[in-house]
Amino acid sequence: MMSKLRALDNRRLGFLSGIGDRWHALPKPWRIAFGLAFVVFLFALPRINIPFFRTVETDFTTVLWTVAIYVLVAVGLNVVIGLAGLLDLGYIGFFAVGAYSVALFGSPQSVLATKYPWLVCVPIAIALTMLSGVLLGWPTLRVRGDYLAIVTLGFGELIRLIAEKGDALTNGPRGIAEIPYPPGKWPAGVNSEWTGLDMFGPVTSLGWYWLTLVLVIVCMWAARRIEHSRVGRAWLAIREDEDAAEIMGVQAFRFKLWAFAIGAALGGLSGAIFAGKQNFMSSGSFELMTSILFVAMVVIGGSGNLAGVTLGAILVWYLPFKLQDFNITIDGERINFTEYRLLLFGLALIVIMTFRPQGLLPKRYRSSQPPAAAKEEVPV
Amino acid sequence: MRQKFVRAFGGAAVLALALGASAACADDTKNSSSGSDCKVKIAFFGALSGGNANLGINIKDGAKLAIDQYTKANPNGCKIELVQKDSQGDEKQAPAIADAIIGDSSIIGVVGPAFSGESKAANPKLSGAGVTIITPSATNPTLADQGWKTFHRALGNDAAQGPAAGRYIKDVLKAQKVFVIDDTSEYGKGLADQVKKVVTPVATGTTSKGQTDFSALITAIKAAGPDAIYYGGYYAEGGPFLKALRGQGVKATFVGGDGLKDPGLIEGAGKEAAEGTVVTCPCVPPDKAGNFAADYKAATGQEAGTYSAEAFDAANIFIEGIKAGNTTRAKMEAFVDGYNGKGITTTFKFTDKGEIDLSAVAVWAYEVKDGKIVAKQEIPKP
Amino acid sequence: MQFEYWLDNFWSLTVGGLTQGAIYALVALGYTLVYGVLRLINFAHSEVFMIGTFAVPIAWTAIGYGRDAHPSGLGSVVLLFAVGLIAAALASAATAMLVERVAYRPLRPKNPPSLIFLITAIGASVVLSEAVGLLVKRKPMGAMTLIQPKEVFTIFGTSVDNVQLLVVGAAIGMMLLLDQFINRTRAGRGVRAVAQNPDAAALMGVNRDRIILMIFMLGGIMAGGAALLYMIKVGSTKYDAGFLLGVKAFAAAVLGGIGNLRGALLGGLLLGVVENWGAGLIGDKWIDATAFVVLVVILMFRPTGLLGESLGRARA
Amino acid sequence: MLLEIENLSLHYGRIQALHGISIEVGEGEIVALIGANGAGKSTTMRAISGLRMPSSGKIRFAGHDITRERADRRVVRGISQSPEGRGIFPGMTVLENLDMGCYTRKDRAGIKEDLERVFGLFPRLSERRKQVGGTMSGGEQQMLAIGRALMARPKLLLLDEPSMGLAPLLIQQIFTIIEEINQQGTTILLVEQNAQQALSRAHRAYVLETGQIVKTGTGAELLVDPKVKDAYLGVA
Repeated sequence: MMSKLRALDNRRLGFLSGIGDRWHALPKPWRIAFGLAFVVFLFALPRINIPFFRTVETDFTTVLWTVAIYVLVAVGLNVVIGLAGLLDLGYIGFFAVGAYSVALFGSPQSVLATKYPWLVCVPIAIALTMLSGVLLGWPTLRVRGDYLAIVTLGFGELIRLIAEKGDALTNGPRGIAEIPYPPGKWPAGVNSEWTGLDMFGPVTSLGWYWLTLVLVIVCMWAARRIEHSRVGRAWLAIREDEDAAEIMGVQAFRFKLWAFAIGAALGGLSGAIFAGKQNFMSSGSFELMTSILFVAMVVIGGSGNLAGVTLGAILVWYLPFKLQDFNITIDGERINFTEYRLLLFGLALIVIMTFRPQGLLPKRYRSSQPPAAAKEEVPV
Repeated sequence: MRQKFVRAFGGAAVLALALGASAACADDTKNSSSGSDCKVKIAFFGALSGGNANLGINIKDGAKLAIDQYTKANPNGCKIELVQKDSQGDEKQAPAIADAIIGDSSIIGVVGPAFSGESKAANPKLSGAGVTIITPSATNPTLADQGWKTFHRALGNDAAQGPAAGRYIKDVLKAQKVFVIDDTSEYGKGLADQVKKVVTPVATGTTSKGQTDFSALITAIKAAGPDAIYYGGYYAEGGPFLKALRGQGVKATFVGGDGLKDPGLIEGAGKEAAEGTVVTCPCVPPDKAGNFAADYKAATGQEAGTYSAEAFDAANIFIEGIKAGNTTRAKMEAFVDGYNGKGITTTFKFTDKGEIDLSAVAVWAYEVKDGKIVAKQEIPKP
Repeated sequence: MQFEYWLDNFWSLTVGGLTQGAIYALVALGYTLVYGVLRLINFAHSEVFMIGTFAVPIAWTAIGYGRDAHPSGLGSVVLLFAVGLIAAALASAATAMLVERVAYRPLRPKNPPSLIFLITAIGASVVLSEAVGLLVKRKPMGAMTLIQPKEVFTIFGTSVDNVQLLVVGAAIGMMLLLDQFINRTRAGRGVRAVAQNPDAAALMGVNRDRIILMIFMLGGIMAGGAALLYMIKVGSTKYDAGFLLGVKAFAAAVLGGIGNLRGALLGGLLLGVVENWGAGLIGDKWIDATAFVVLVVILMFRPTGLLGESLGRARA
Repeated sequence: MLLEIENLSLHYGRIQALHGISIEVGEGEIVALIGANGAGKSTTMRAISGLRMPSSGKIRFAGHDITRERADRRVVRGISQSPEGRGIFPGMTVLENLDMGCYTRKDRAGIKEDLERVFGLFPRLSERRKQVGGTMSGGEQQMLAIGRALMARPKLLLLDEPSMGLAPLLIQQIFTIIEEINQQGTTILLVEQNAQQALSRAHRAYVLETGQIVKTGTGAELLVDPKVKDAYLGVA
């Protein structure tokens, strides 16, 4: 049974890598053309009615936006986990710092009362998260891998606790409303009901989806550039064998810190978008379980591989919305499938890590081997 | 090989375009819903699952009863469907649900959002899209001050309830030392702040969502030695908290707001620990609301719960509007703004901010007796 | 800062902290045992504890002592204590062994990096807490009050009650038993052997898989004891009550020196006292934040803890 | 034959460490396995004791196929190993370490007897029975490792580099004791880099190169073999 499943999964991977090979065999103009067509398709997705794919109970555009924002999170977390090999369980902390930066500097309800527009808040958010990434990374990146996971978890919880209990600043679980959003109004001709409404206002999600999609594409492109740069090679060396990398002159600590800072900045950017779109946020938005879902999407999808983490983000955030369409009521008790989401992802973590530790769409070329299997058996 | 791939890709693109075209058509037909057969939807927005689901289910059943009675009495009238949106009481999920309501233009009114926190997250969207909101339970006073054009509240707010609770502690219980605690939620903190306006607490404390171990807080309470404790929060944390208090030998009278007024409180605390607990509510005891209590029991098999009657009234306002032919969002909003009528709980005439006449709001004190929450008295107005 | 409040209540904060710390210490043992032998952080141990807390009221209710019951007389209290302990220990030990079977054993022959184990353990933790959450509809569950707190004596003007004494006493008693077991019995010798040199232990005829299973079981039994004491002290539990206590217990284990049994006791008591002092100084709502600060600071600056990291390098 | 290894191959990940080796050890023999660093000597030992599972081939012990058996079961069958790098338990005392050696045994009288025998062979251990293993010198640790392996009362004793890191005088001593153990009736398979000593004490020997057996013969034969001399004995 097990071996059959494994064989099936290997066939699936073979098929996928076959597609990949064919894709790479295509002439460049074709690839660009298809790429552009695909991007156009993504932009048009909210208006295309693909049967079954569209969500009924929840607004489809909002769902797409949600997926897009978490793809952005996955791209950022992938830099930390997938490229540099640092397990960060507290990534939500950076997300929160980004979101709170926008809320505190932008909202008229905040005690800071600076009321900066969203576009000014975003660079502040990115700068503050990068700073917090460095501040956290500086002392902690020297500790061992699994300890690092727990330190980051503690950091994430600490941020949440400060957000929840420090209500003089953050207003705690009561949250902050009237968070600013980018300017712009819907022109006539898009949707008759929208004309004149704020493009990024609370009523419509389409503008946000498009904006987030643009950022996802830009960040993915940037992440790929970094991955194939000198920094990316240093990360690869550190991930495979930190001691060997050090001997070869890679300053592991400095590059790890870079990974942390870049990852944090992307987390902060995602948080800033999240805050602007939601218009309202509170400490309840940054629970640890969300952080674990972040890790789940990277690890289940295939850490290190952008397509993999994107798949992970889609699985983790689209499926629960879709499942809501199948809500049923038994004996007057409503069964909400969203409630089973964490259970299912917990199971997926165990099963996928046991049978395919590299995730559903593993990274193909760069890592020569599942790194551990090649090592000699060390007394654990 | 390459050609095959190109063809496959091209095919997919054509297919996508075709689907897109058909989608546009589908959307058009959906949007023009005002046909000869009149059909509208009202949405319930609140927790149907999760830790505080009881409060949401009470509301949903109250609204459902109103619509069922209408359908029975008017078999040939406009068909009204109650759409149930389960938010789990979670303000994170609220915005997406609000978007879904906005996206379905046949939904012309919302009974809810049930809690104050999710109201803050969802109402800017609903209001911006012109969907009429009548909440039968979100009692935080500041909700009316946010400038939401379509917001209405079918009951008194905590600005009425809190001071009444304070007066009850001062005048009826005659407590000297009062320890005021809130759960830091929109609702709980707002309520506790109102109570503090009437009684000066010896000390204050907070709990947080999902907390089970209250040892540190109880140490502080014991150090203060109060003879009454006021708790602004929901029953999900209130029950275990009350149990831990009694377990640690704190005997002070426990007073709380409407968020505790649910059998879940007794379930969480145990019969014995809950005994004698006082909860206030700006809601009328169901047995004082005509046939409602009996009808509710017959329909659901349960006793009417907190806010079931208010939800019944809220739904009935919408029903009146639909009966009068207001089947679009704009018309419904105009109708509710100008509404003046008597429900089973009180008289409804909304102010500019969407509040009912606060001076007329009756706040009741209830007490836990033998494992049941029973009405004790209406708290006298100052 | 409420320096005066802290000073006025210094001893009551300390006693309360020791009581809480004793529970942390028992849970910390589970982390320490697994870490000592496998060098892995068993993230799912918090759920092992959580399931124990549910077993206590369920067992009591099953023998006719529901939430509002009043056990009368020393005999029935002792009996109920024993029933609660057995139920919690069984439930927790079974859960711990299940975690080992599902999340650890299948991976072990592949010898993956320890992060992979951490992720499967997180998966197991999520599955357990969600499964319980769905079963009880995410509602809290309360147990009867086994012992009404009654002052036994006062120390520096602070009363110490029987529940506090029982919690600290029982926790230390269980730890002594474990210490004896590890240091005096043949199976305990096997545990230390695997911890110190797993290959050599196999060459001595020690069945490593069995020892590892036993380690999880022992950790589970200790967590079960902690669960009973928690239910006596706190009275209610929830499906997610494990997480916070688990992280704190892990912090306690690291504070004392993870892998070190006596370190767990020291770390637990110390963390309990420190976080209670923190709560007294800056307000009780900051109690959890204090614990997390301790965790982060310890891991940053002295990851080997106060007594050093070992289940045998130095003697257990 | 007490131990028969047939066509044994073993992989570490993708790297093949053993390429189909065959070794036989008869009852009462001392058999030596010599070869350079990384030739696969210790890997062979690990395969015999069960710390590493081979990818193909067979291992038979006293007529039973033990190829896939767990390490601890092989101890019960009578295979005992003093591992490379000695592998003592650093946190346990000498006595506790020796106690670990008879972990699978229950006959108290026999254990007592064997303890006396080990103390007879290594008087130093007797003097230091309360000392913690980690604090002892290399030579003492080596004695402890061999003594501990003897406590299982093995039919086959596997000694992995017993002379590694020891002073020349101690090496002499250790090998004398090894012969003594053999004369008391224990079969010994010995892995050594010190080929001179090993070959002069062994009845038979195998030469291992990059995971393959390249030569076999009696100890005396190999000792005079020119190629062996060149490669391993360091005598011109």
